[in-house]
Amino acid sequence: MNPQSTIAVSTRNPCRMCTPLGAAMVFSGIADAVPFLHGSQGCSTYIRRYLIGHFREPVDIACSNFGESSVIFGGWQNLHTGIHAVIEQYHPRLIGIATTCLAETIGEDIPQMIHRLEQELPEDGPILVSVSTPSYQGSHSDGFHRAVKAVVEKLAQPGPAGRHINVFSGMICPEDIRHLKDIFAEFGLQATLLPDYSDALDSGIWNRYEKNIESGTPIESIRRCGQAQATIEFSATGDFSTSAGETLLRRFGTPLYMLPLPVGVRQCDTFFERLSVLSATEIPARFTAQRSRLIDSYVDAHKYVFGKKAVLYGPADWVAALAIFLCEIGMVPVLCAAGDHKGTLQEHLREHLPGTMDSITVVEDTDFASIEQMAAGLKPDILIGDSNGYKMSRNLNIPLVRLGLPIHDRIGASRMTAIGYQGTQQLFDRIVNTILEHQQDNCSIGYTHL
Amino acid sequence: MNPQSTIAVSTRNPCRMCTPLGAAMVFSGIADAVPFLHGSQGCSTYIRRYLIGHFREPVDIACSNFGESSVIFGGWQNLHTGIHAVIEQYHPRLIGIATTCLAETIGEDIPQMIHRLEQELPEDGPILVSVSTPSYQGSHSDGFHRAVKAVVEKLAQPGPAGRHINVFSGMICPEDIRHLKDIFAEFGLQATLLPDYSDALDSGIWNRYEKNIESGTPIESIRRCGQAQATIEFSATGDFSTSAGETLLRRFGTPLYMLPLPVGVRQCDTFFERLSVLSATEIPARFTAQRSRLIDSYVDAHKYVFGKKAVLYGPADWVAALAIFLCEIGMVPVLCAAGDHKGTLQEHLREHLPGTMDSITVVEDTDFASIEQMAAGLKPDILIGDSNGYKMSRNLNIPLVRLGLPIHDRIGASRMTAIGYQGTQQLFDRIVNTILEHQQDNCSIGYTHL
Amino acid sequence: MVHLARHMQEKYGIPYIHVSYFGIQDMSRALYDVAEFFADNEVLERTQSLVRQEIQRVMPEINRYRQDLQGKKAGIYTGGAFKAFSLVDSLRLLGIQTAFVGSQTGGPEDYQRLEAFCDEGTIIVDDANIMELVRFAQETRIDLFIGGVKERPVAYKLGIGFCDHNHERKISLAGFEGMLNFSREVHATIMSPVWKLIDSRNRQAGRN
Amino acid sequence: MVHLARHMQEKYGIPYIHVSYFGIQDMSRALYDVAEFFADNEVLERTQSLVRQEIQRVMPEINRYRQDLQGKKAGIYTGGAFKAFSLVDSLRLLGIQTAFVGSQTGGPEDYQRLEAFCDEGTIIVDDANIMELVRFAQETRIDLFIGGVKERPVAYKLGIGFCDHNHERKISLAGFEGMLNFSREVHATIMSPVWKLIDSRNRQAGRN
Repeated sequence: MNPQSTIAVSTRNPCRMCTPLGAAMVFSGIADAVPFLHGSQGCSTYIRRYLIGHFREPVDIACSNFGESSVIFGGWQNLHTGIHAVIEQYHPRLIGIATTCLAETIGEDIPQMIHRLEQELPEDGPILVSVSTPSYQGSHSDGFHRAVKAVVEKLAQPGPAGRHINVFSGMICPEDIRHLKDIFAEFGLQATLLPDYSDALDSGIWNRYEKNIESGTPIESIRRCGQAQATIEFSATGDFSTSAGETLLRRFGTPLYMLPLPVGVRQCDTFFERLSVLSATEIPARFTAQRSRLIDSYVDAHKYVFGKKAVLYGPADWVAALAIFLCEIGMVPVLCAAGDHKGTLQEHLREHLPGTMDSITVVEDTDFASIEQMAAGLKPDILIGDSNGYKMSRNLNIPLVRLGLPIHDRIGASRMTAIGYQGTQQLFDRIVNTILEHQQDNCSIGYTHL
Repeated sequence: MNPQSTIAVSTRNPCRMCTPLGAAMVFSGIADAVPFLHGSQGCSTYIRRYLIGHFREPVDIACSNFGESSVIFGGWQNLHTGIHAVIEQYHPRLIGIATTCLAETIGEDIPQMIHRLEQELPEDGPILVSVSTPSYQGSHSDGFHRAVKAVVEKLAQPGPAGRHINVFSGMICPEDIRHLKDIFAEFGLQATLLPDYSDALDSGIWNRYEKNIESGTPIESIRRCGQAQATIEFSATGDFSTSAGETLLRRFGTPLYMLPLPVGVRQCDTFFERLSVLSATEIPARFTAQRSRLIDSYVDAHKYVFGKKAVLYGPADWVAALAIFLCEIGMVPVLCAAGDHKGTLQEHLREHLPGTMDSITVVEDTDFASIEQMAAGLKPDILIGDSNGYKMSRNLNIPLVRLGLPIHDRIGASRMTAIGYQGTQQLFDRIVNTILEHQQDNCSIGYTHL
Repeated sequence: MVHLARHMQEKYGIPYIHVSYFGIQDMSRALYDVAEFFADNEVLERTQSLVRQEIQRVMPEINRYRQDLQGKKAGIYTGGAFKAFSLVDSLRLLGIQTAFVGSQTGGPEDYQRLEAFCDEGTIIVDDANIMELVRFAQETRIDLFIGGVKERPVAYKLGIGFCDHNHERKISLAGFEGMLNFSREVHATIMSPVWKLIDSRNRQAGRN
Repeated sequence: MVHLARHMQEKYGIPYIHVSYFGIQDMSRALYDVAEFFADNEVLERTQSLVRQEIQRVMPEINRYRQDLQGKKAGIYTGGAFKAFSLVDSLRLLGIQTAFVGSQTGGPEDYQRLEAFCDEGTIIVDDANIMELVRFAQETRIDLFIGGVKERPVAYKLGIGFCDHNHERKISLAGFEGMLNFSREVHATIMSPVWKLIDSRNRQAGRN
């Protein structure tokens, strides 16, 4: 018995962001909605600061600004005042209330408070949606999924069946959202993407100061989620507890397709073939051409990546999708490190990567101190994950391909795509060229032709 | 008087490729056409090898395979045999014959040989187009433009005026060609892009072995160039001697718009506004949104690039367009080095960059030995050009953003875009992130947030 | 910090003086104050010599920037009011006029002092929200906004240069070298040509 | 090269021997030939010891690759015929069968020797053009093509692994270390999973 195994080790440099951050992203991506944190002002400042650093866009997050007395007497008064202030300032149609550690720890009864608020608000007042997101329970990715589920639970209505498709993409970058919308349009499918922060968190230059809450998924579309032809939800880990698609399946019988994130040829094929079935049309030529060129580029570069070892870190859904993509191109994801905890990552990879699991270490609920320690022993050729891995990259002299959130030491986080054949192409090129650059720059003779 | 100024200095590491290479690219981008070099086999091997290294695609270039006797008695017999072999093997509709140094030096009378060949070929035999491309006269870029002009001179026919637009883009990457086609389609404009090697030099995986000559600009479309509404030709240096648009203007009165390469907001604006006028429609929302987000990203990154010094090298047209783009974002193109010789680069930049020429050195017809020597003194922050600058980049420890041809030490040369708001966005991100990466990696404390 | 110093004085008798290290004026004053505290001629002389050297070192570059920046306008919004004085002063050295200045936590006394310290016409702002700041910024047509990191994207969206002053900065603003850093950054953000691209099509008012 | 050596022998009486450094067999043979030339027992012993050490060093890794590669098929097309022998031999060491082999400049004698050297059923190709090579490659369903850099993209387009042998290589193929390099590269290109993506939709014949 290892005596150390019973000692609780504190988290050192967590490989995840706070849970309400994900919820705030979701509420930012709903039209006429305002994200609202129930807790102290530091939490909203921290989250705004990270979202601003990543997206480089104005981000508005309201807060109930807990003080000492709120902690003692409860936050009802602050919530009440805050909600009314938000209504006065923004005239929103929805307020998305995410709780913080503090609010959850003192045991705030949010459903009851929402009920009280709803009773006093006028008929045409904003919809109030709440989601429980203490950071000691889950990651920013969990907060994201839970917020989508909370919105759908509150809003989705029964009604006559339509042809539209619900798309719960999980946390992807704005350019990937735009690409998804293009894909559905090209298939002739009407899609409700929830959330859609492709404008709110990646807008162009403004003509005048805006409150920046108009863009995003329309509330009417969310109401009609229960009448959709089907739901597509990107999730590799099959976590029903945070699945909005599960809510719709259970309540309205809406068929649910839980697909892996469409990264890499095979995972994209699964997605595109599903769209082909749902739309009863062939896959449009534009995408088959992208697919063919993507495979052509795989072939062109296959010797540069074969057997190359990668360390992946981030949310489990992303780590799973990336690991399967890397194996498809001949790389070995020697360490698959999820910052969140699903408990299913190992099993999912074993199922999709039979026979290669011997060379793959899977960990969940880990931190950067552990990842770096393991990575040092595994001697990988590349790291793939968010900017928080830069310190490790520098310590180990292993190049880092930035993907995920936060990315605060490069520009264009909103455009670091991975979704679809097109996004995969960009990611693939970045991975291969990062490997080539490192080899070339560290080669004593300096290759000029490769 | 500097006595050295009278001493002829030999070229050391030329900053250009051979002239017929450009011509071969043009003929590769015409449907059912085969490029044919009149000269010795080494020339076609060299050019194939460079094009293969850059595009990572099969490249077929026929050759008249000069031997010792051809040099003494002339290459007629070889040309004759070669052309007939090409006809038998490929059944082409056009053969594009580019001369080499050797053929030109021994004074081959190509027009007369073409005439003889045409007389003996059957009615439905291939069209023969020839272009004079000795490498002691011009660069690959000149060879490219001259071949376009030669094709247009041979094929364009008078006829009833149409609404279509001729587009002579010069040497741009396949993805940029596809983007140009998308742009014209979105404006509802029918365009003849000459050449169009977006498939021939960037195809997907094949189902079966192909001769790979079917794709490209249709010969019928080239015939109708003289009946177009207008010609758009990308050229910053206004060189009429290699302008196919000039041929059409002179012969058929086709209005000619010689525009800079659409790189950067302003040069793109000029292009998009022209298309708006030609199509009598508003600029589509997709592009105004791209423009707005591009400017937004300029703003987000403006402090990272302000005053940063760049050394640019490559063909004059590209150097000109890039210099103007860099000034637009606040960088200083301290050295603008053209490998070819137009004689107009300095003047063009002076006209477009008034007041900043004091800090810009302009050279034409230069080589890498000279560029490196100058660059060492100028202490730039970044180099922009093809892979042949890697040695300089390594020697001077200045990062290189790869653009142009050849790019043989990275994958995806076909996708390194620069054209339109979309291509500019990709180029801009690459430039900024290369600067940030170099700063971060060379910073003793290692920035994590920027 | 002042609280801590006062406490140490009361409890242990350690004297303190109140200085600002931001801006050439304040930095020089701070050095002299320290030197004067010790009332030692040699220290004073060495301090004078140091200040002279440093000013000679940094002023040529600062003067070059001033040529570009003369007549530009700025808005300042800080956490505490104390920093605002140094910023107004440093901008003045660069030829930049402060169009409005305010803080989140300043008291009436601070604002009176600020009003006296600033040029005539400078608007003094007390605890404004972002929409009010935007209104001031647009009405006064400033070229530069100095605020916290979270105001940055709003300034950028509106086509206004920006410099942050808060604790997350990587490049120091303190001391003579800090003044150079500040000048470079202010110069870069105001003189960047990217704003022209916004003016040309998007900006409403006739600002150029 | 042989021309030069012969000339030097004729003119200066410098003897020469003809060796290949490519492949374990040839490399060992070359070392022994040199040792035997000097007819010195000590040299011979040291050579034997070196060859034994080197083979012990490289074979475990090569054996690992052979486990994956056993039964795969290759096509070879070289400039001169000489190199072809070494390649057939090296592939054999990796368990790979040569389905066809040819060269641009080989003579009748070379081809006779090649035929004898290769396994039964190996097609001997004389000066083929690319279309003929493609036909052979598809008919014999090879997993690997060994040719010059310019054949690479054609092999790739058809979904066939590739290894080049010409002068532009950056990674050496000569000697024992070169055999390791060769084995790694052949293993990488044949075992890469990317080919499966071509099979699944695009490849006509039932090759898997």
